[in-house]
Amino acid sequence: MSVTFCGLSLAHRVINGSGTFDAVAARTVFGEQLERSFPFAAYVSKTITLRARPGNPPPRLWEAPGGLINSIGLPNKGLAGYLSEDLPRLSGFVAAEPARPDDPKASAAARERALRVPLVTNVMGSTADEFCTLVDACDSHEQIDAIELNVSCPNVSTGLDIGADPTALGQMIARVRPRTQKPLIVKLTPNTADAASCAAAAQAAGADAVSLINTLRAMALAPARANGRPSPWLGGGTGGLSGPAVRTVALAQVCAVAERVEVPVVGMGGVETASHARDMLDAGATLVAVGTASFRDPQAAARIARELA
Amino acid sequence: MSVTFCGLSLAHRVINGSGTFDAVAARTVFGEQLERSFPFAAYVSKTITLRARPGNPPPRLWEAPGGLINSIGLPNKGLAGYLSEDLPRLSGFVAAEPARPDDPKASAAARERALRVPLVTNVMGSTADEFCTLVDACDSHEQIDAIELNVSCPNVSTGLDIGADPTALGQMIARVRPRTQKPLIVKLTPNTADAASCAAAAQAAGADAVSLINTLRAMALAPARANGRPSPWLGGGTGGLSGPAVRTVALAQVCAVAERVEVPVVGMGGVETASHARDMLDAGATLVAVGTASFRDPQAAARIARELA
Amino acid sequence: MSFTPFARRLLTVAANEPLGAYRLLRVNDAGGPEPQAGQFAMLAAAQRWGGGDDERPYLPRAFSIARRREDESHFLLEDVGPGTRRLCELSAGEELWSLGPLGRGFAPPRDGRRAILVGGGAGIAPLAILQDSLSQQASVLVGFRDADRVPGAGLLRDAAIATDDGSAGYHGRVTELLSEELANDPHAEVYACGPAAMLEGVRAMCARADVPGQLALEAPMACGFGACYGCAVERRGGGYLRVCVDGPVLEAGELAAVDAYAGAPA
Amino acid sequence: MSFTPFARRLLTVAANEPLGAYRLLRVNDAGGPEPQAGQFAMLAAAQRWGGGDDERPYLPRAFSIARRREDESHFLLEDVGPGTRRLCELSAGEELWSLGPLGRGFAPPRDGRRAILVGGGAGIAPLAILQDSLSQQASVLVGFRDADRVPGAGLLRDAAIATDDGSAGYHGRVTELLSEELANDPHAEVYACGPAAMLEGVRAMCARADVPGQLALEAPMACGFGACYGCAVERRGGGYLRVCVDGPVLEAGELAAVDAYAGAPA
Ligand SMILES: Cc1cc2nc3c(=O)[nH]c(=O)nc-3n(C[C@H](O)[C@H](O)[C@H](O)COP(=O)(O)OP(=O)(O)OC[C@H]3O[C@@H](n4cnc5c(N)ncnc54)[C@H](O)[C@@H]3O)c2cc1C
Ligand SMILES: Cc1cc2nc3c(=O)[nH]c(=O)nc-3n(C[C@H](O)[C@H](O)[C@H](O)COP(=O)(O)OP(=O)(O)OC[C@H]3O[C@@H](n4cnc5c(N)ncnc54)[C@H](O)[C@@H]3O)c2cc1C
Ligand SMILES: Cc1cc2nc3c(=O)[nH]c(=O)nc-3n(C[C@H](O)[C@H](O)[C@H](O)COP(=O)(O)O)c2cc1C
Ligand SMILES: Cc1cc2nc3c(=O)[nH]c(=O)nc-3n(C[C@H](O)[C@H](O)[C@H](O)COP(=O)(O)O)c2cc1C
Ligand code: FES
Ligand code: FES
Repeated sequence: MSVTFCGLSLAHRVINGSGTFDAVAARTVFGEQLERSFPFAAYVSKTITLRARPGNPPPRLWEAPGGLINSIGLPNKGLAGYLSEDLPRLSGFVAAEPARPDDPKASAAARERALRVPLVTNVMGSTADEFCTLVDACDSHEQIDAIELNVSCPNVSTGLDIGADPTALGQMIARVRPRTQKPLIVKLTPNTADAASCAAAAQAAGADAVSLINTLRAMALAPARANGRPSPWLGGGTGGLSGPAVRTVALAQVCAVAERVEVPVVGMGGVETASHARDMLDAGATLVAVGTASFRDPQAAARIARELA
Repeated sequence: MSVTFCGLSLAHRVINGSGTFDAVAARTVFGEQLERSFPFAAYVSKTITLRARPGNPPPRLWEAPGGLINSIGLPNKGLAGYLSEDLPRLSGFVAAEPARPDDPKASAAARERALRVPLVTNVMGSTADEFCTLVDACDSHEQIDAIELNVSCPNVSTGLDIGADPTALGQMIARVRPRTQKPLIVKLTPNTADAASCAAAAQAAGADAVSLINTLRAMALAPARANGRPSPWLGGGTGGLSGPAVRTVALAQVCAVAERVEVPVVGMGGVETASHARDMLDAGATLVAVGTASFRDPQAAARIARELA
Repeated sequence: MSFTPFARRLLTVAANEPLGAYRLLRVNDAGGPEPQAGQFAMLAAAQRWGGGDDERPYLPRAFSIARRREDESHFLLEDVGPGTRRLCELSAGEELWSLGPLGRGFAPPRDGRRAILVGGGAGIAPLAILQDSLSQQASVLVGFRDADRVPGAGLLRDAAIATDDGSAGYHGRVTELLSEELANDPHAEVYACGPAAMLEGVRAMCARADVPGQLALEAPMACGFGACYGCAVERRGGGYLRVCVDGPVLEAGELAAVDAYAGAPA
Repeated sequence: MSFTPFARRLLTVAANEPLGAYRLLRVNDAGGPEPQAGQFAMLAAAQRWGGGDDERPYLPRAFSIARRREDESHFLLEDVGPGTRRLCELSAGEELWSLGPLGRGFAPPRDGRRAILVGGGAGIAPLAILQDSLSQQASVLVGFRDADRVPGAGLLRDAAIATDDGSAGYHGRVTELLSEELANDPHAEVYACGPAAMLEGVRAMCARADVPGQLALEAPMACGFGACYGCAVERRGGGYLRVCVDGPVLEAGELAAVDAYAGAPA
């Protein structure tokens, strides 16, 4: 029951959301267990930018009803650091095809075939040129199987996210598309009037898949007002909401997008159980990504994959 | 500590969200208690349309983590029915100015001054002409103190909400503005890339205030799949998410809008406690509206007003 | 008609007892308002309402007032999801919020008709208080899925019992018992509460036999007092009724058909 | 170094005892992994995690492992919000999820230095298991807000006590006791855990006295295993460290200053 996604062979339908699982750190914490039974069928890196970023000042987290606001600020080692330090440590992971207990014909071996975990590198540029440089680098590194474009980056002229405007989005993707044969996944922003039009623009410009939702723009004020003046809790001012609180919003957007485009859709947002994942698949997604739920339970994705089988 | 909002005198800063409290039904259920101590400082009617609407087929509700999706479908008697049947039953409500227990100088009488509850009529048209007709009728009924424009209505040419597009929104409001001197409140949609630009367009076209957030577009699939086929749970297909789940999204939008416009802002979305209300006020709102929280506790707004005092 | 107190009241659980597969939740309610038979209350645990499956419940839940004793109100609960589960686990001394009594209850039988009470599953709850309030002897017909649920009938006197699986009483549907009763003597008025399919059966039967029927409906509710318009059921001739303020007890003749969502847990 | 089990474990509460204003949560953990002193676990009640104030908690919460006994792991809890409240109310037999042990713990003293353990409030927890694990006799200095919290010191042997309000022990800050200790004999290594202001005092004092310090930090955490990047504290010289994987025990010299969010509840 392995799955094909953009020409890649996956052990099952559950992958991680970018920025919600650091396989390098997890390898240090959990050791070889992680390599032998990687919970995700593909591994999506956190967002890599051209230059290194320290991330936002703390606090970076706020717990919301049924969810989490984060204002992490895309800390990363920059493209060069990622390629030289992280990439070599991101191979050798295998994901077990989940056993289907009710299928007596499948031998245990066949049911538990271990599959290499493809690597998706998520990148964000602040200009189309930066996106090109990032994609070129990913293209030339064999170990990278697919590229996810994080388009929740402000458009310098309008201040809005590039991904929120179908025209700007299409133009950017059209610039990048000719530079690689590798699958291009466009990670849409949900902070838009019309995710389906953005997805259609991405598809028209050559995207091989779209993924959604990214986090909803959100904010919290500090509970104790320093000097009596209200101030944002998060070091970054505003942040992004994820987790169960956004699940029904995500499902609506995934459904609208899947109805509009032909390319495969990676559905995410608040998925915590197999039943939530099944909703995403029923709404038209090909793969499901798990983000915030992994924080509560690092085996959440593996559990979901098993229950979906 | 009564409050002035668009020239109206309010007993406190807490009003209801349109469509979340039916004063006519509540009068029947709760009797005179409701008239004597109306929980809201102003009463906002549910959305009135030109022609009567039955509303959406059931089911109309889905409980989400920390919230609720509704797909009510704006049932209402239509303008004529509203004016003839409901309007006469919407007067006589008084709201007590909440006592401020720590102010020894204020006499009990002064602290508990009862104020008439101004009536805000919320209207939605499917065209600018319809909006004009609705506003004209409200203008000519003395009992209506202010008009709220629900602009979460699809634009016939783009299919998107009029309220999601600053240009379309500004044009519609500019048509309506000259027809009344009464305060015009524009109820913004949160399903947009940029609520602040929509608010700015509303202000530029002459709005006296803006209110937000309306519900976030959301969806649920039926848990038991009829004939194995996935189908939406809600009779209306998709619905709108409200309640605590949206609170941090609402706060971010209220803050962004209040920073951009001069006109007063009515902040709402998931407000359940005085601390949530204070966050809205600190983010720049002049009034706070309570919606879903009234379903859990019909005295939620009164409690919040008391604790804010 | 008396009005509903315009505030939730914080009540204390007196006892929470198993009644077969159901729980009988007894709540201290001395001095509380007197319900009409067929009215309901919106209940929510005061602590930890939430944090169950799918991070629910959030909204309060509607329950028929099953019995009113001098000091107590009683509710019959069936655990079907996170809200009922939380209420089912409350123990004596714990608190819950109650808004009510709400809605329009049952009216007395018309034209000297005899009352036939027809209940299915947890839908027997409002029939108990109805039986207490009727001045006449009524026929009581109740149906359950299986014998595990039959102890629920203990809330009623002299009830004829049917089970879907034949594990107790008559093997079949309670509507079959009703059909016999009506055949024997059609000068009756039917009072029914139960799963949607049962209510729809009763409605159709009343229509055919030209017998008045009062159906206590259920619907997904957010507020219980007419605020949300969420509890709509289709009205015969078009448009919708709000179960919480127009019902929960509705004339069978007012309804087009009983929608699949408008009944008690089967 | 041994790895953390790659799965939450469902453990049963053995006891939950008051320790002054704190609770000592004892969890059955026979056969569980052996923590290093200073490591922590991410805990969440198995039932009703959620439904508290503001519909929280949602994420698990980090707690220092305070003691490891053959059959049990012990945690010291202070009720400061919805997550700690839920854990504080668990009773024997109830279950909780535990992921851990996580993070980098304390290292033994360098160059034959004597150990000084400095704790503030609930921050004394990791010092208890540290004292158990040290081969040498250590000086133990603990500060509390008031006498209600002093029973927490029962986790430690021979502790000198300070309270902010003078209601027990030395009237003043525990850092004043540390300052005396260091003045008497600076050939020491300081191990500290407590509120941010205390940690910052200790950090600055270590820097001035040129004494090595190991600070056990706290930070808002979502995951505890390096996944979310939420637990950042500023590193001396720029950039950030993740408290959960680079710490929670960090060299005093690695830090620019201890951020206001990076300490234990005061
Ligand atoms: C007037 C009235 C009187 C009632 N009297 C009684 C009574 O006396 N005794 C009794 O046991 N019950 C009674 N009920 C029914 C009771 O209110 C429901 O069983 C209860 O609300 C279910 O809540 P839950 O959280 O346990 O289950 P839910 O999970 O809410 O499940 C109940 C049903 O709702 C649907 N559902 C599932 N998930 C969701 C979701 N996320 N949002 C919305 N719907 C969902 C499904 O169809 C499911 O079967 C009454 C209802 C009404 C309206
Ligand atoms: C490594 C480590 C070890 C620890 N060891 C212990 C220990 O042994 N014993 C112990 O008692 N505690 C310990 N803590 C602290 C403990 O994890 C916190 O007290 C706990 O997470 C608080 O959760 P809460 O829900 O009870 O309180 P919260 O409501 O989360 O409040 C805690 C603080 O967070 C802030 N806050 C308020 N609301 C929010 C919100 N919505 N989102 C985010 N932040 C908010 C406020 O500043 C508040 O004071 C440790 C923490 C770490 C990181
Ligand atoms: C802490 C955190 C960090 C994230 N970092 C990134 C990121 O670097 N790049 C990205 O495209 N999305 C990022 N996301 C968004 C997630 O990939 C995902 O789209 C979103 O969280 C919704 O899924 P969830 O509800 O399952 O978490 C991040 C989310 C969280 C919670
Ligand atoms: C059941 C329901 C019905 C609503 N009906 C309307 C409506 O008729 N017109 C309108 O402008 N907003 C309507 N709203 C939106 C609310 O006024 C409010 O903007 C939104 O619910 C967010 O606030 P809350 O989280 O406090 O509920 C409705 C919301 C709910 C939950
Ligand atoms: S339950 Fe809200 S209107 Fe009936
Ligand atoms: S708590 Fe998630 S990275 Fe440290």
